[in-house]
Amino acid sequence: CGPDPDASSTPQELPAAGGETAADSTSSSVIRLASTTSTRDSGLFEVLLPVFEKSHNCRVYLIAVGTGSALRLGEAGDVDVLVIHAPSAAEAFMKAGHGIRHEAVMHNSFLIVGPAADPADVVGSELTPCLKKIKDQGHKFLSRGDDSGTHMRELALWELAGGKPDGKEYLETGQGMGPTLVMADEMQAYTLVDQGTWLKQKEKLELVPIVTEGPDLLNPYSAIVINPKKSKAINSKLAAAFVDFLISDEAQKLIDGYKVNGQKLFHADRLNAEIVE
Amino acid sequence: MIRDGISEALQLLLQRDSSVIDAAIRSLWVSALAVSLASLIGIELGLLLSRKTFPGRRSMIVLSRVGMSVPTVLIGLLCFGMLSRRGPFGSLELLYTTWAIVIGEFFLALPIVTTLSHGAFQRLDPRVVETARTLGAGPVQRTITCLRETRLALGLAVLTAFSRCFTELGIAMMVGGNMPGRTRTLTTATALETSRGEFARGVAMSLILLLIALLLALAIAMFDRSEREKSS
Amino acid sequence: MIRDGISEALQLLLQRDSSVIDAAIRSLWVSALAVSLASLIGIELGLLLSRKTFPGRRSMIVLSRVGMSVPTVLIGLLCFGMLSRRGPFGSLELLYTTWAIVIGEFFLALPIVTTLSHGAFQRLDPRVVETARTLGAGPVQRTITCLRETRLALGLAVLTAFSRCFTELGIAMMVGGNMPGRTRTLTTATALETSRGEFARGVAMSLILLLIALLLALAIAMFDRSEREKSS
Amino acid sequence: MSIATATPADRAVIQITNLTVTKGEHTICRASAVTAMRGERLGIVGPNGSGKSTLLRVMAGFEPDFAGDCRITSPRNETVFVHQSPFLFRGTVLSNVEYGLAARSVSRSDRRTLALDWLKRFGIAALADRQVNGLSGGEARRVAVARACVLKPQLLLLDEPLAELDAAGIDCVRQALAALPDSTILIASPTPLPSGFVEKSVELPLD
Amino acid sequence: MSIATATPADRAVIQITNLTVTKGEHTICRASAVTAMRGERLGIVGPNGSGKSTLLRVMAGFEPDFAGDCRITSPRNETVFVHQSPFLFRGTVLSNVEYGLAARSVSRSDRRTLALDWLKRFGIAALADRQVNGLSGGEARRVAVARACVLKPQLLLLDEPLAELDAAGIDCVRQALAALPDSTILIASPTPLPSGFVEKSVELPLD
Ligand SMILES: Nc1ncnc2c1ncn2[C@@H]1O[C@H](COP(=O)(O)OP(=O)(O)OP(=O)(O)O)[C@@H](O)[C@H]1O
Ligand SMILES: Nc1ncnc2c1ncn2[C@@H]1O[C@H](COP(=O)(O)OP(=O)(O)OP(=O)(O)O)[C@@H](O)[C@H]1O
Ligand SMILES: [Mg+2]
Ligand SMILES: [Mg+2]
Repeated sequence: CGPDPDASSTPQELPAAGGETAADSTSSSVIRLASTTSTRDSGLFEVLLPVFEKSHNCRVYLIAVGTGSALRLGEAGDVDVLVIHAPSAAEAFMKAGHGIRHEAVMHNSFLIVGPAADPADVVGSELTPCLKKIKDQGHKFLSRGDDSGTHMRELALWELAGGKPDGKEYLETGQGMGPTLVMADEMQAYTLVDQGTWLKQKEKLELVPIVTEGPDLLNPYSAIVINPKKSKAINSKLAAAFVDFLISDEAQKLIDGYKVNGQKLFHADRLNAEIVE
Repeated sequence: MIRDGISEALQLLLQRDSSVIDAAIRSLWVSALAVSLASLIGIELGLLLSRKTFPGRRSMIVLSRVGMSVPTVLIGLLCFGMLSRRGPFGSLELLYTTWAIVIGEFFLALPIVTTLSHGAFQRLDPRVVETARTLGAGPVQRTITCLRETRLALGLAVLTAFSRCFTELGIAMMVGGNMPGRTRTLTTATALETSRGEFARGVAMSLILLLIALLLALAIAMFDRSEREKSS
Repeated sequence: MIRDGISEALQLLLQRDSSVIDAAIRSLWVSALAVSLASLIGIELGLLLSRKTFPGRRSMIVLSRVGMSVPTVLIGLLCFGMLSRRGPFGSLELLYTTWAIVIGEFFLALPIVTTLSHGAFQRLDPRVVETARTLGAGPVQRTITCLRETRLALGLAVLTAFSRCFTELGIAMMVGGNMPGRTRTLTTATALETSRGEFARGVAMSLILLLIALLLALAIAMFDRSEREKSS
Repeated sequence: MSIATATPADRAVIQITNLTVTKGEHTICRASAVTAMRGERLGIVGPNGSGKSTLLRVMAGFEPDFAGDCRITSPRNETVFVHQSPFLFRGTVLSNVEYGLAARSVSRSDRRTLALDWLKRFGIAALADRQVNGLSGGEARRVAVARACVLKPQLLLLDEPLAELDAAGIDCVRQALAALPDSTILIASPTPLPSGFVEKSVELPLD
Repeated sequence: MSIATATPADRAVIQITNLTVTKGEHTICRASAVTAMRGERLGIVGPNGSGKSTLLRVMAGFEPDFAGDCRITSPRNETVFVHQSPFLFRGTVLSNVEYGLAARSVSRSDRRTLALDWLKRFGIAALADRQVNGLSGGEARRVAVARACVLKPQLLLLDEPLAELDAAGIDCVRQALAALPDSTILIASPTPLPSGFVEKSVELPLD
């Protein structure tokens, strides 16, 4: 169904706005990628996108927004492809028919971080006891409170620990991961953070990792190709090519090899087992 | 989306959604306080810059005009740096309180009030001060007379600063922290709903903000009209 | 942090960091274009509201004052709704282009220019128009005369609107998308660096923005001075 | 100086009957009959607050809310009014006197010649390039009257043109008006005008 | 009316010698000798642009950049200047006349009585509650002069107080000044003043 996606992204896609390169205006292939801010902030896309753009002679416009916003952009057909880390929300999205393809791409993990003084005395403990202790002793815990992938995971973790605290010490920041980390640092509070953001920012913070291991801390990233029925302008073919690229060996190697400050940020999901980094 | 927003806004208002009302009241008093303080100083400064000649006067005028272009993110960052635990005023423990927002918005409003009120005083007929002076008015009465004669322009200066603070996001986010019930304002709430993808709710919050602005503007207009009726 | 920011800003400038310069130029032309368009209409509107009496005039004045309090997030949301592929103007494919930012900032600037220029014209001596008229000036010459007699106040109105647009974040984020090399502006770049925790770089970006504002303010001040010298 | 022979009523530039202007509850101007022929000079005299300025403003078209009959046959851009306290536009004296000429699309060089000529007639040629905001009261008034006279309008409405002028200034105005034989000129004044300005006067009563 | 006997120099309220005021390259005011005793009435006459207003402004303290000698013995708040084109504060006529009294902390009721008395002297008691922006030129000038006279200052500087006034208005001013026997009063005018205003005049030349 639908017209040729390449033809649909006619030159009107690219009004001659200032600062555009010649490559833009000659190429008819452009896709819009919505991702969560934390993914963008990891810097991974700055490595991946140029490779894809070069091999497909196209441009990928990255729009980094909150998880909820990204899903809504996909729903409205304003973007062609999503990369998010909210498994349950992604499944619901697929079920509603907004996407036509859903691929696991990579994963890393969440971790609980907290003040170096560790007032709750939870360093190195297991996840659930740690959360229980924080709750029972009434230590400050910051929640993103923004329905992001991280926030949803945090709520799920509290469920495992018997419900989230309801006192004054459980605080919602309503902001992205970066600002929330800074707030936790300033307020000497515990919080749940994704590994990417943590590794990027930890040097500027006095926070230390508290709980880093555990099956419930897995943070899977997946890509969704938006249903082309959403809008005539959706470049579904190129979006599919992009997802193909993400799970290709080339990209998977790049993902697996991506390091910040010497630390590995993501584990590729589709890498052939025999290839070691 | 707009229709959804309006109906959502009505619902929030009718249900007296306590979190929304809480944020609205906070938005209002925080910006009102910040702008009042900034007006106290800014109008005085504008008057000074328009009346006295002293070294550095021209640079101060340029500075206050440039000051209008300080992005809220920068004010937020600087206030953060000052109020942070490790900053010079960290011991005051003001970070992530509404007072921090008041401080930040004060610096946002100050250059606006100063620049616009300086402009107003600059246009003021020089005979106003001369007449006040020759009739024996002291500095205070002279100032009051100048304010009375530039009422409209000063009112607009204050209104402009208030609008700026009332709709400001960067400072409230960065030094307030957008914590519900504590430092969440209407704009940070709007931003949150938007990032959640709850666009209609975001529109609803903004509409409530606008409603407050409308009530204020109507109050000003009514005051204006009664003043005008008196004087015609 | 401030010292880091300054040295970082210097480095960026000295190295002619192309992404920063690109964002700076975009910030500048986008807000300049939006404010120019808004001034063209807003000043005309301000003049109309101050001179003519027509039904709905008072409501329009109130509206333009309330309009100053429209949060950028709301303008962003509404523009998004209009320009989204599902929206009424979706077929223009303007979403996530600089034109979308221009449109949004136009609506941000319009009420500011209208309100402040209306205030300026309101204070204008009624003899100005009367004299122009009785000497046979047509509508265009009359308008030019009114503009000349309110130069300073109009300049400040435009400057205020420009500062607002130049430092604006919500619209550029939401309908621009903060895409490097395409729609990234100095403020969205600042916000990005800040959310990444790169505070010094965020400060640096803001300082570059301020530098541009300073150059503009100096240009205005020099123009002002040469005007004043002529007239004394 | 003015047309001495009786002129038919259709050559009347102004015909006013039973004109009243009311602000709130007060009638601020009451003129039962004012007629002025082409080339005639008419004084409008009366005590302070009797409505002289208001009457001139009605004729100039600045006071649309009046009752009664007011017929002005001179076209709008041939009717020039000078305020009791004149407003000069920012800029030079010369640019002010050229203002109306520019509006009439007179060529730049003609504009200059004409304006300088009239500045000379008012004894202020030396001020041509001065910015207006340093002028003395009398100088400013001369500029304002010159700015009107240079247009040689069919109807010239002067509101107290002699106030603040010295003897030489009054003489300048007298001679300038004499140089406009075809203009109908009305002069408002709270005191009787010196000789040589008007042939007859209308008295406005203070009610 | 004024003190007729010779007064010693130390009772001089004003002593000016070789005063000049320069703006740019122009000397805009030149007064070689002006002396005024307590209770004296002095005219400052001269053609337009001769510097009358400038001279009064120097005495009022509004023109700090002058050369020469200018001694004013009246204290600052006993020296009141009325502009050639007066400025009235927004509000009522009464509030304007009360303005200086309020600055002198006169009680509210005394203020009102005094102000109304002086409005009556100037024939404008009926205007007391009017907003100033509807006043006619002559009415406004009366308010401005009344606003100054009500203060009974030691030194009263009036810049063309009679311009725009009708005969009755001129009479009001004459009588009002007569009611201030202890004030030294200077009156600037481009034409010789009517009788009863000043005993002697200083002529300013136009250079
Ligand atoms: N808006 C107004 N409301 C009430 N009264 C007004 C208004 N405007 C003017 N007047 C009154 O109308 C009367 C006539 O005013 P006008 O200026 O025509 O007088 P005039 O004859 O020119 O006096 P003058 O010689 O002082 O210039 C004055 O008494 C003035 O106070
Ligand atoms: N800033 C200025 N620059 C140049 N010339 C000035 C300036 N201010 C005043 N003058 C000139 O100084 C002269 C004296 O002005 P002043 O107002 O004292 O005159 P005046 O005697 O009061 O005249 P009038 O009778 O017209 O009121 C005028 O010729 C005026 O043009
Ligand atoms: Mg009059
Ligand atoms: Mg003078």
